[in-house]
Amino acid sequence: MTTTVLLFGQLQEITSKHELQVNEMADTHTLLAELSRMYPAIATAKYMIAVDKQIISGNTKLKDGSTVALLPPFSGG
Amino acid sequence: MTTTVLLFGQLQEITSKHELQVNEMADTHTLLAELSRMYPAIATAKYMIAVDKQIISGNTKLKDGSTVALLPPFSGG
Amino acid sequence: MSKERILKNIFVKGAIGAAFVGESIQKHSAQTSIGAHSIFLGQVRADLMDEKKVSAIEYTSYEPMALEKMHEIRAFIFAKYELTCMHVYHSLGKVNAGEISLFVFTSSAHRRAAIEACSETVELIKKELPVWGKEIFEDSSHQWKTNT
Amino acid sequence: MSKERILKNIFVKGAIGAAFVGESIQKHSAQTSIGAHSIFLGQVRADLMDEKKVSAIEYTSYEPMALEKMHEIRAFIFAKYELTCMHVYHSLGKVNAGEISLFVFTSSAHRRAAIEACSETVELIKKELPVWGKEIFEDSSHQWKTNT
Repeated sequence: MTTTVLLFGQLQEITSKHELQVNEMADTHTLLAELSRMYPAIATAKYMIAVDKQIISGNTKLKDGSTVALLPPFSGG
Repeated sequence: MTTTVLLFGQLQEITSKHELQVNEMADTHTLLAELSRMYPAIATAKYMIAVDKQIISGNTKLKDGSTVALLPPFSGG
Repeated sequence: MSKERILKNIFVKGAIGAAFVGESIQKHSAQTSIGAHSIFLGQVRADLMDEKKVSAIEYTSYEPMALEKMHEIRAFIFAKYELTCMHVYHSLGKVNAGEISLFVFTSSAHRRAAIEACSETVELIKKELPVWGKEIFEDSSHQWKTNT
Repeated sequence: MSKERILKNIFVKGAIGAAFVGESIQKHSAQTSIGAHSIFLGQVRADLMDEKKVSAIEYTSYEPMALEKMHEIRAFIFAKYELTCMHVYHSLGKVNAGEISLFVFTSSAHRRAAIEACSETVELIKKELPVWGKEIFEDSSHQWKTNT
């Protein structure tokens, strides 16, 4: 199974990536551990997580084709 | 001594007058009694009183040249 | 010089144009300490009363007193809120249904001051300014507007 | 048809012009049940930080999520207040200091609904929309904006 990860704001800057694909991630905790390994700065960054555009809290199971977005604090307006 | 009386809104309509001069009115109570005699509809109308542009409550002494305005409920905006 | 002469005028003859609102906003682009504008516009409603429709409101005022009162309101609002500027315009004479008769415009570095100042100014204008609106129906009859 | 396709777009490229605000107001003159408009405008401030001045903010968004969220905010506000209509525009890309990046416009028969709906919508937009502002300084360095 494949998960699409979207990175915004500071996180996009830190990773120099807006979008990446990762495979075989069963849940968001596993995914975040992997992302923090790939980009250590993510481990200390402040962000919320949206799975398929819904903000989640706690560990969440991922389906094949899910999109996980890492959202730094909003600053619109 | 002379007092100028200004009438606005409904009161101007009732009396068909915007401005009138009255003489020898010592205070607002005397003035209102005289106005109500001249225009009986004033006796039952709802209004506030301003003496020289300041809203007053209760009987107020008048000076020569004072302007007394009878102000129906405001409805600006 | 009389006291009235130095008071800022707020009254305009007839309706306030939408383009005038746009131009007023544009004038603030050089003031780069502003972060928030709050604008209130009062528009004349074509209310239906006893099957008669309001076609216009005709506004009159005790102008010298209204301008003094507006001066007080302005001073009170500037003392209470951190504002950059405030502009107020009120129509006199006839304003047709769908047209604008009141324009209150406050600006501040931050949104809360601008929003609260605008809202409170509108309330004070409605409550304290000696202005009267005569609602004119399509058949030319009329009744006096009441504020809530 | 995907869900996104039916969601109302709120994003505009670059600054929101003052004339556009004027035109938006003008469009409401045919709606004679409206008695009050409330407008909020967010303007980019030339803030000074460590002796460097902000010259612009560059906005990005997670657009599909932002439009869904705005749809929810709109439904919530319409359920809570007696509104005639609501319009929201937010800039994406670069907006210079002094220019407008957010335009919220609510209309109602009566002022309180329009004013409160506008104010609450602004708060929800700031808090819940996935939008990010990058403050660009005159020397081209930058920092990420934070909302208060």
